[in-house]
Amino acid sequence: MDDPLIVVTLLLVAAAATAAVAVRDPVRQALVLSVLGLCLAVLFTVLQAPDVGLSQLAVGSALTPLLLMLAVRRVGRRAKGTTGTTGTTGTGDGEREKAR
Amino acid sequence: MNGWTTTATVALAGGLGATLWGAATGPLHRRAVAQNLASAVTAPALLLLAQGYGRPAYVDLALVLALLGPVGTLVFARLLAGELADGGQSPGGRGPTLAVAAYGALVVVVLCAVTGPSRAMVKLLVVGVLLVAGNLIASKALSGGFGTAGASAGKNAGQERESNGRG
Amino acid sequence: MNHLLPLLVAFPLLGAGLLATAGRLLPRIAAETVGVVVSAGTAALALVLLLDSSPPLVEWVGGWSPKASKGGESVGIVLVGDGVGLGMAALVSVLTVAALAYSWRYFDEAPEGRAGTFPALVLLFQGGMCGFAIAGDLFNAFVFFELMSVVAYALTGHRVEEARAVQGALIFGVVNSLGAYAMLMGIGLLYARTGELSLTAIGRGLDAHGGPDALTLAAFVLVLTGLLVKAAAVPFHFWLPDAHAVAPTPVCMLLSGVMVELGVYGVWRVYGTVFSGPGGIPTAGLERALLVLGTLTAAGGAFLCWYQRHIKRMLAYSTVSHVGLFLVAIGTLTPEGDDGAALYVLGHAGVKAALFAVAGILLDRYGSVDEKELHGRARELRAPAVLFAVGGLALAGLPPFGTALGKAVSEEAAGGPFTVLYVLVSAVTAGAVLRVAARVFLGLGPRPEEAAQAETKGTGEEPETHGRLGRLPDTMVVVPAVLLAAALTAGAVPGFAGLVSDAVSEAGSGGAVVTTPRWTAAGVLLGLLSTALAAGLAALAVTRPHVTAPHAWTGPVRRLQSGHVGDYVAWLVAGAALVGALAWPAVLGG
Amino acid sequence: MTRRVRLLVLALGGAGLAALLVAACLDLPGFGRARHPYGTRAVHASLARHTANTIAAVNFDQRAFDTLGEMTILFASVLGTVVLLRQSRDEKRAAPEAERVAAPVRRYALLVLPVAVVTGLYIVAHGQLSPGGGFQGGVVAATALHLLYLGADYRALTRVRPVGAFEIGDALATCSYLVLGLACLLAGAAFLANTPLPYGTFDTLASGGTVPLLNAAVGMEVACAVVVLLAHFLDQAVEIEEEGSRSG
Amino acid sequence: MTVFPYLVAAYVFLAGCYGLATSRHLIHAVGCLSVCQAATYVLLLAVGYRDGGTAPVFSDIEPGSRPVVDPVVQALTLTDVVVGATVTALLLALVIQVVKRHGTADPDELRELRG
Repeated sequence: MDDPLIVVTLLLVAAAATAAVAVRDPVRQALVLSVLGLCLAVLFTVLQAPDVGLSQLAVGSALTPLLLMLAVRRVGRRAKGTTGTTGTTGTGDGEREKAR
Repeated sequence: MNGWTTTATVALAGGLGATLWGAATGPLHRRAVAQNLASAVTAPALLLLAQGYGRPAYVDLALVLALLGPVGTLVFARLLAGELADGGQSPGGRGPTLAVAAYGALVVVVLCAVTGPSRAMVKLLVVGVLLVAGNLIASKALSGGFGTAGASAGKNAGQERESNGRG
Repeated sequence: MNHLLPLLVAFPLLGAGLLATAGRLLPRIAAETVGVVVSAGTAALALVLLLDSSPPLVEWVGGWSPKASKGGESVGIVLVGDGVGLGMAALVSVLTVAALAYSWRYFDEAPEGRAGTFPALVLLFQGGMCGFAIAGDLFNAFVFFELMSVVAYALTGHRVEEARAVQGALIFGVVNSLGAYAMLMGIGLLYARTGELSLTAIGRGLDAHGGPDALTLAAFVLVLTGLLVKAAAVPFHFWLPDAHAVAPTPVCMLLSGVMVELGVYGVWRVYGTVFSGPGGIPTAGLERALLVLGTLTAAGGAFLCWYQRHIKRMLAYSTVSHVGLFLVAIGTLTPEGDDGAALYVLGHAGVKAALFAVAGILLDRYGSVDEKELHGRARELRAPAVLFAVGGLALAGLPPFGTALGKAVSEEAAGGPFTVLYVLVSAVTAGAVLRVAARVFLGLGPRPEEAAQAETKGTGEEPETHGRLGRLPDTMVVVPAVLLAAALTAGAVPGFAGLVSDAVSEAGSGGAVVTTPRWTAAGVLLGLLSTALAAGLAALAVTRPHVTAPHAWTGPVRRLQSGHVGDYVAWLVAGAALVGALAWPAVLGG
Repeated sequence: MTRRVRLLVLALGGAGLAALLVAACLDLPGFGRARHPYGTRAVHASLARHTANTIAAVNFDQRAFDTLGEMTILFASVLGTVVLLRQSRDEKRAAPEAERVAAPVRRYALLVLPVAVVTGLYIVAHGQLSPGGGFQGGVVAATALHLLYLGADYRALTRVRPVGAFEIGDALATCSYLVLGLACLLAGAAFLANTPLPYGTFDTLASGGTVPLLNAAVGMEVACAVVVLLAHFLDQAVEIEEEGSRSG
Repeated sequence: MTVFPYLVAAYVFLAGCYGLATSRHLIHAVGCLSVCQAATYVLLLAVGYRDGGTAPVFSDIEPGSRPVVDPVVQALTLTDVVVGATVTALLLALVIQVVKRHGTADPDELRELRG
């Protein structure tokens, strides 16, 4: 009876998942993932699973983005990090110094 | 389907679809604004769904979203303060934000009218206040930089690291 | 008695919780004592339950036993304590005790106020593995599967200052999590078909639905993918060398000795209870999938094992190739094959854990596990030298070690060309071990030259102890010696094989088929043959290094192991498709 | 492996797996029309024990052993994160500078903080009645605490958040779940059996036997665990620095 | 319509795998892993849905008055969400350490373990 609603939310989830994969920059991906979390929460509500929707909201809209953003802040957004070295050795710290 | 769920469907298809598009494309500032709008659009839709399904218990979802949605946006505003300020203040976010806030307020008022005075109505009002206030604050934090004019944000260590990497 | 089954999980978890609570107050020695006592207590419980496991213990957690008035179905979680499950739990617990005893006063000073953390994590690992071993419910198995995975990632990356350790742990984490999610998709499909979660109920549900179809096949493939990732079968194996080579030595003992084997056990258990009925996957499908993957795994693992200079990585590849042999043994789908695999897993656990323990001694004494760099440097270590060489011989299948008995029984069950595979694989992997023993401990042969190809070296490793060890702690030598002695006992004590076989047949066929594995003349001769081959290969490698050095044509194969997460994920997806393709014809025919 | 080869392997495997999954989906019972024997039994069992929220009954009563595993996973990952993100020898701590936060944001954060904590507790307490439970409420309460970082200051947060105490709370909550299970065993029932306590009146806070107790243990565990997790990530992002990285 | 939700789940899983295999940043890879996991939620809940059903939470409806959906899959999904969040946290901690030790978050440049 709720077919259109379910179809709409499923399409939103699929689109958000595609976007989350296609957006390569971790910060932007974190933004999309938080919207994906919202879409999932709505889908769960529509599928009559409010408990799961609630935990998805708690995790998806605040906790995971916060963890991701803190990790990005520590790591740096560009894949090469802050050093620009090729990173083939394990002595990252020394090389960081040299790169400066 | 009843009127409530139909309205929710339309709001979700239009609002969440548009904000998803906004969050997945374009400059960073617009993405952050879209993310904020996404939670502002979803919370009233959850209220509508609770009414449509005849399940007052589902209001808890909207309550949690109204609480945590702005918190999530503040996370981005805080940790991206420098970059958001770099992008300049885009005036585009204001209109949609106000529109969405008005839509949220309208939904809450209508639902309150339907519910009538009771504990459920108090809960609805709490959700409404949190929703509107949270999203306005969050959008302010996004557009105005996090601190006062974003000046302090440039001082933190993470920002220095970023700018070093660029140089 | 069956009420005590959940305690196999609850005890170690409670111990871990207490250690985490009081860990910052306790001195280190107390924390480690608590760890050993709790794990030993669990081991004792597992052994007691094991002695009482015929007929199998069945426990519905929370007292939700099925009532006849409600159609004989339950809403609870069932734990199954049959000989095999409890045997695995006992093996896990005994090996945990060994690993904790080995790491006694071993690690670097724990971070301040966190003396309890490492033993707590090991206890959690033990609890997760025991829970998986006795799970009779598919989702419950998934939960404990995830528990042991999560703890294993953290333990692998425990030495955060080591660049390779954290990278290996991350690869381990990503690949295994993806495998677990695939398994969960499979559980979802099975639930959609049957609406049940306990293994036997799912099996009944599939049978009630009729013959196998694409849904059954997909569920089978997805569940098997998760388990085979854990078991490190080719092409799901790439994470294993990267993780095992870098994990702390006591953790390696557990990872290689028993966690990987739990994946094989999971395949056996899930196929036997869920997919073996008329509504499941026909035997030909599983047989083809396991024999093909097992052969690839055994051969590929042995090939790469031979070319390693990083000793722990070499041992990790040896684990991969032995997993291939286990898969072939259970892939025969005969009671004899199951017996052989069980005996082989038992013997292998002792031997491989002992070999890792000795490699750990090298690491802590010399700050290196590189075969070429250590050439001749470990002459002073007499006892470890003997242990390493004996371990190599046991790995080759020298009677009367448990490995040899397991190998002989498996060979007989698999028969034909697989006999050649068994002999060659055990000879090559053991040959690599003996080669290392000859070069590192005896200093035989010319100093090896640097290879031209890119390869993982074992140099420049941080010792896991506080500075390099001057004098070896007794525990570090006694533990591998005891483990090897246990592996010897498993093969040499006459009645033991019969007990294992009875347990396997009771768990597998309900005791309908009774087999008696015993030493045969052919088995002993083949064991001696592979031992001789291993010794010959090692002698050849030591005296004529250029003959056995890596040739240029080995490059592409070795480069597949690229250390790149994306590659491994691509292989995982391809591997799942391969399992599907292998099992598909049988489903069509059935 | 080059990027091209990797994509080729992935495309081949992905095509095979996709075909298999699509074929499987076509064999699945139609959406919304599956039979759920287990689900139906679970609803009956839940009502028989006076638990209004069937999901809570499944989680904390019928399949409480799964929840034990789940919370142990959380516990293990907290222990693991604490170990992995410990301050290593080549790192030092630098107290972050105070940051000024716009006044409206600060006011909002300070006003919402108590509301969020109360909401979290409400969701935990009503776990066996309405949607929600220990996990959801715990996350809400723990995340709310970090409004202090967002709205006020990192130093304000560190003052009200003794990480060590939360770590002990996490471990104690895990232990208490186990001890509850063992107590059932000592009382002569099975491990984690929901039999020692009366089931109470349907749809009241004290209904459901041991369900509210286990629910509370999980709530405490999750709240502590999330606080500890976020604390260590914040530590990494804000406080711990590699030697010399501040010179630039 | 009768199989559309399942197809979405399968699509999301494969999309996550694609992102994981082609990722150029380790944090992005962890994000893709959580996309893969979202597929399991969708599949499980779609399996448990029942036409016209409502949540089996009887705080505001009378037991037996309306058909209800399957509570078991919801409990499973709840467990799964928790597991997902914790695995994400642990993997992010590992990513932080990898980048500290290797100075790069690009998997293409992390080629130390090979052969």
